[in-house]
Amino acid sequence: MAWFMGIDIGSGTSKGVITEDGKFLAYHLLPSGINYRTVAQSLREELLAKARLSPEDIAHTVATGQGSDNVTFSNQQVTDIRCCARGMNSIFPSVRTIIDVQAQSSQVIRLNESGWVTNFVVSEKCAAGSGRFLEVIANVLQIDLKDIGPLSLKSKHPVTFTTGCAVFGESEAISRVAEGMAKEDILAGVHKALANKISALIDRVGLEKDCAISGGGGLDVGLIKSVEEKLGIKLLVPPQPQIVTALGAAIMAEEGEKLVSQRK
Amino acid sequence: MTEAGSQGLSRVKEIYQDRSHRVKALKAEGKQVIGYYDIYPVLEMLTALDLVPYRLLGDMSEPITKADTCLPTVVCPFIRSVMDLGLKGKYDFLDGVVMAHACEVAEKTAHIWRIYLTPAYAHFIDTPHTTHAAAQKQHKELLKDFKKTLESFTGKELSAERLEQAIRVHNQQRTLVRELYELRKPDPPLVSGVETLQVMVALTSLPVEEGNELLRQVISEVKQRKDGPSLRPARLLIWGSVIDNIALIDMIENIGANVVMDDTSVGSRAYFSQVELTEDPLDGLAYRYLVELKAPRTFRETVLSETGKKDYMTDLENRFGYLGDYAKEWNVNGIILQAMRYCDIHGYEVPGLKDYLGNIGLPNIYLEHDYSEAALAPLRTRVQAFLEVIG
Amino acid sequence: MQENSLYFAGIDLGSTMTKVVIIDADEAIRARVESHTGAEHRRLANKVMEQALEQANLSFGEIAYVVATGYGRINVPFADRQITELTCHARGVASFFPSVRTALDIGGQDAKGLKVKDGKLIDFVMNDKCAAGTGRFLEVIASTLSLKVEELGSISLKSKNKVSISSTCTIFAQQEVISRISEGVPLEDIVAGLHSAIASRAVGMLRRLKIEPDVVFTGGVAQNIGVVKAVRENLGCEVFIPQDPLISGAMGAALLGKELTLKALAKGESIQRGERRLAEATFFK
Amino acid sequence: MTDEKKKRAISRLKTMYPLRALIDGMYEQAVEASKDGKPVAWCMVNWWGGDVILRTMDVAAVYPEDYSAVCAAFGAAPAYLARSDSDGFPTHMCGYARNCLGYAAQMKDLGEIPPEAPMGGMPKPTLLLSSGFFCDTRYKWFQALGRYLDAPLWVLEMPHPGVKESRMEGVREHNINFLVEELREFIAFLEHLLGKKMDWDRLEEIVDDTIEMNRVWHQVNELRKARPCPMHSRDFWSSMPASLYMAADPKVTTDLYQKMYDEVKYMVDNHIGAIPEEKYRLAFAELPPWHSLGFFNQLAERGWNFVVESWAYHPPKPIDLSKVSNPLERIANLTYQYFSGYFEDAFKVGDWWGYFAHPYLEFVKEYQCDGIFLHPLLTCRTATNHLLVVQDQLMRKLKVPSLVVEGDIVDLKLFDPADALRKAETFEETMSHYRTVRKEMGLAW
Repeated sequence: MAWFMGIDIGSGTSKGVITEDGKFLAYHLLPSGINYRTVAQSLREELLAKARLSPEDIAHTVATGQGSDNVTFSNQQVTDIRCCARGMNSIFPSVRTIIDVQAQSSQVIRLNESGWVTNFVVSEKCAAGSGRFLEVIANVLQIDLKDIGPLSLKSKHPVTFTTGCAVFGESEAISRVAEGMAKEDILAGVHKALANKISALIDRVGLEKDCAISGGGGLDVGLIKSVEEKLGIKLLVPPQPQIVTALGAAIMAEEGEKLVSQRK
Repeated sequence: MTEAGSQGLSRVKEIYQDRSHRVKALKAEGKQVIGYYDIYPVLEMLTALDLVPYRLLGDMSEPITKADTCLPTVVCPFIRSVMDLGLKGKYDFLDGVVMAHACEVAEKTAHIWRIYLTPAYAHFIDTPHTTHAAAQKQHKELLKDFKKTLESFTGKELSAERLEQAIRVHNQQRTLVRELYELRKPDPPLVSGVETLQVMVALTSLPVEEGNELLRQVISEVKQRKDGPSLRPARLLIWGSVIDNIALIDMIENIGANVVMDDTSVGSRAYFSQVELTEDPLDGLAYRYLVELKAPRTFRETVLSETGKKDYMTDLENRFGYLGDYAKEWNVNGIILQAMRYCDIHGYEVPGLKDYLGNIGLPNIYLEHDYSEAALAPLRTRVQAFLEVIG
Repeated sequence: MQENSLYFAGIDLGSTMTKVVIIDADEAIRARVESHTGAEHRRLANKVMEQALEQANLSFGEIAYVVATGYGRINVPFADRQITELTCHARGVASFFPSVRTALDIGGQDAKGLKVKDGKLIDFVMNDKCAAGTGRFLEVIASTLSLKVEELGSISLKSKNKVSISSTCTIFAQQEVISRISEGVPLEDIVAGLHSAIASRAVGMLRRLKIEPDVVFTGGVAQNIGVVKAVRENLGCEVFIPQDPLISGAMGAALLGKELTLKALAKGESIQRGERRLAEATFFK
Repeated sequence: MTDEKKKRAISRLKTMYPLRALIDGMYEQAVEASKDGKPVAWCMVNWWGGDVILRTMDVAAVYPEDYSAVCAAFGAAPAYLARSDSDGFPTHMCGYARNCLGYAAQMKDLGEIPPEAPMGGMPKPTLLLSSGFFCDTRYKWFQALGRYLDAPLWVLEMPHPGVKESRMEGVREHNINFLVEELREFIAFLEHLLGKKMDWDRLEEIVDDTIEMNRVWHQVNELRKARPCPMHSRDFWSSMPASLYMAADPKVTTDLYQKMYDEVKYMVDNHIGAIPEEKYRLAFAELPPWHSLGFFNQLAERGWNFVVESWAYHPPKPIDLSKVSNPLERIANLTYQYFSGYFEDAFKVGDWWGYFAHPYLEFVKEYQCDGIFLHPLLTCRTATNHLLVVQDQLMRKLKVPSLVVEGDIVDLKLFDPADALRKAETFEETMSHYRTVRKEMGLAW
């Protein structure tokens, strides 16, 4: 038996996965908070506990994500883009395009049948293209993040968000609220705006089916619906969209690929 | 020449709602329609060859998605919107396009348009940036080049007679627009800023003769009607980047002001200078479209005092004096300076223009927006506060 | 109607806080209510107004004039008139500090610079395009650091050497803060860095007005001693803070209401009132 | 982020250093000149036309474009930017311009060069020479300087024909003629301003030297097509300004470029590369992140060699001027060649953006690049406008992928080396993928 660990320290949530002989064994999520080092440590402990394993059972650990520098116990680091591609490839081998919607950025990844990245584009450094936009608006509307999707599905007349900026978007949402617009219509509007941003990203690298969504955005049924409408295709949604990258990291650990470690 | 019998302002509104309706009908009759960007392409040369000039405008309420694939987000949102509409097929009915070096991004977009929209006819006029003697000569050469490509596209000869005839009709339109603007001088003005803009947009969507007919209708209607704009404390002039949507002016007028004058390119800028009929018509055209058109994109020499030094205030007077005259003639008590985000040629003017207006004691405010209806909302408070300050 | 028995209300419906002030003919404050602004402005406007009336022990009918200001001013159905927060702040600040010439107001979602003369607004600048340089910036960062906004000020004062926050955009600044934290930079130095970042942005905006003393700093953010300190350092001159920096807008609104009323009464005209729909407005649609 | 202490993966050319030193000398000389009461010009890069005339008329020149980059690198920019912001210049405009406007404002207040100005500062100008080339900022910026400087401004024109238009009969002639007449008008303006006559013989000599300087510099860059590439972009950026800004007597500069040619030639003959192991050959689009150039060492450690850069900073394609005798016509032809040198090929393949967009296609082919590093600049439209088109065309026509990392010219913090490295690692996978794709297409590399 051989076990491998993938740790994905994102700006919002940190995710960990353990695989056993190539098969998914356990996963765990923790809010990243402000100390990546400690969150990585506790993530590891929780994971091992869940999998009933001890540190030395893990043959190889790959760290990825914004905070991967802080995963002191990892054997190597791999970028989240590659991990995401590998992870998705192991879940849906037919996927050629991934929409990865994270807290602070969105990225579109093109990959080949072996899970290699053939092209990718990361959203501009602009909150409007990321899940952050949704958080901002949810905050204005004083509703819980997890309720965003279902609520937005109720919308009959989505508000059109003409601005491309989250800050404008916020004040726009406030004035819409003031005009007495329904929350679901405003949310659906945000989803539409986000879907527009995403489709613009896709235009840059081209869309090849199958297309799947990963990251926190994959939990938002409202976003999924509006992206599907915008692109006119069905999206594949993994059971746990936010751990795809961590899973990929574990797989990469297993592949034991020789990668240049960027650890200082 | 009108359809469904509608006349004057009601017809204007129809056209404003559905700009391309008329030219599409003309196309069905076998006419050819040429899209043009901004005010530097020489329209007389199109009209003279029986081509219908149709100005490329944007759409504030349409989110920009397609343009992100060929124009970055750090350029003027208006031209991004125009490109976006092009990529979405909204300009497919055009038989060709002519663009000029109106500004940097316009020049680049001329190339991008050709690459991505492969129009049957496309010509780029590299309008010079200065009014030097050499530049004026060059501009005439450029118009000769334009003439050549037009002739080979239409298979017709662009004779001096045809050109003179076209110049007359276009000058007529300029005179009529002046007349319309005269009607904004009384207090309250006989025609509102929103109505005027709708007329201006309509003119960019019709053959020049039809435009003239429409203008005549509007002018007589406005003179007769009783239900014109009401008296409001503020009489404003609006300066800056292109405005092709009534949203901004509508907001301003609703807050409690009359917009009685403008210095924008879908407005006085495009019409307030005539073309002189010269022996070779191209001379008059070359001069008017380079020297007479007043816009920040054209660099004007600063007058050297005896010391060989430059005097800032004289420079400002040379560049902005005409705005002072407008303010007097139209009895304006406030100026709204507005520019689109990433519009360099207007952006650089702002501090100098404010210095000038401060000197002649004209209250003013600078507004920056990103060419989207939603982005106008935050401007509301600024405008209202500005009115509270001057009122 | 007896002039001395007149009461005037000002309601400032801001993006984060809603404030109501009721004054009497002698401009003495009879009621002052501050409450968080929710998404449903109209209902809140009424709630806060009713609280204020209770405090002043007055009935709505006894209020001679109501002026609404602030972001949501158009959503106050019982107001007699809407006036922008810029004009109202100028008036309110001048009532606290008659010698004021320049005022800086940093609220939840915008920052304003005001040029004031004899209690009147003569020029202004405003930033509501970008969360950086507004209270929103501090809110976002505070939540990132899982702190209360109120705590930031005192924390920053502990700082020995503040870090410079390079990102102007809130979202990037947040990222930057996170990495600083994980680098082990002391909290107080980061917060101090944020305060000077927001201060330099605000002052940069204010400079467009050619600053003249006295300078007054109001708005929710003026309650943050850390930012106040940073603004003083940045301006290099004394900066006055009202006792209650939140209410200058509402106060100004009430005062302008009084002026309008007295002007009307002086001319023997009846007061131009809006249709006051206090009752039905409580039903938010 | 930079790891300058560690042994560098990129071996720099010895002959680069004297070329780089010329630029530093430029500022000292200007300050000296103004102390001696000699005329000084603030110039936009004008692609030699104005430069040769100023040099002939003994006017010392400094280039605010370069100086703003210097201010950024020395950390002096933020103060100047703040000043221009508070004077009401919109913040979305060119960072170089805003920095320079802030500098001029402070110089006006102080009546002298601001004490903290890097490199001894730019002295008060006698005249401003701007150009209508490429971006509106070039002349609007200098026009706006009138707020702080009483120096007169001259704007040199440059024709920007479209590819198709440029091929029409008579167009080349009237464009060259336009350039020549422009230069004549400028000379007249200068003679009036300085009260001295133009020395035409001297002009002729300087023009010839300038043409030769560009020829040799072009030869150096031709050598970089070799595998492994002997000269890294960092050396290009260090030695390019000497010709672009005409920092010294072109004779001196030509001599230094010739020495550089010899060094690079030797490396080519002995198969010596600029980096230990050349795994990937890349092109770089537009201005580099001046402040974190150390980042290229980290890429070099991964086997990334940067072999060619933006067309805009390269010398013109060689052109035979032996038939042109008049110095003004010679220089006009050189400048026009710089702009339109790639139009003929662009026309053949129907590539309607003959400058900026098309040259990348040729460069990537000729220098056999595996990818291109695009560096969009937040406040520089000119350096950013074309990048999306370039990215799209390279992929569609040559199956060469692009790596995009945002930055800015003065807001140095905008470029995030960590983020860039993260993307770079992924990009290696992409470059390898497209190598196989290009093979299948029968492309040469």
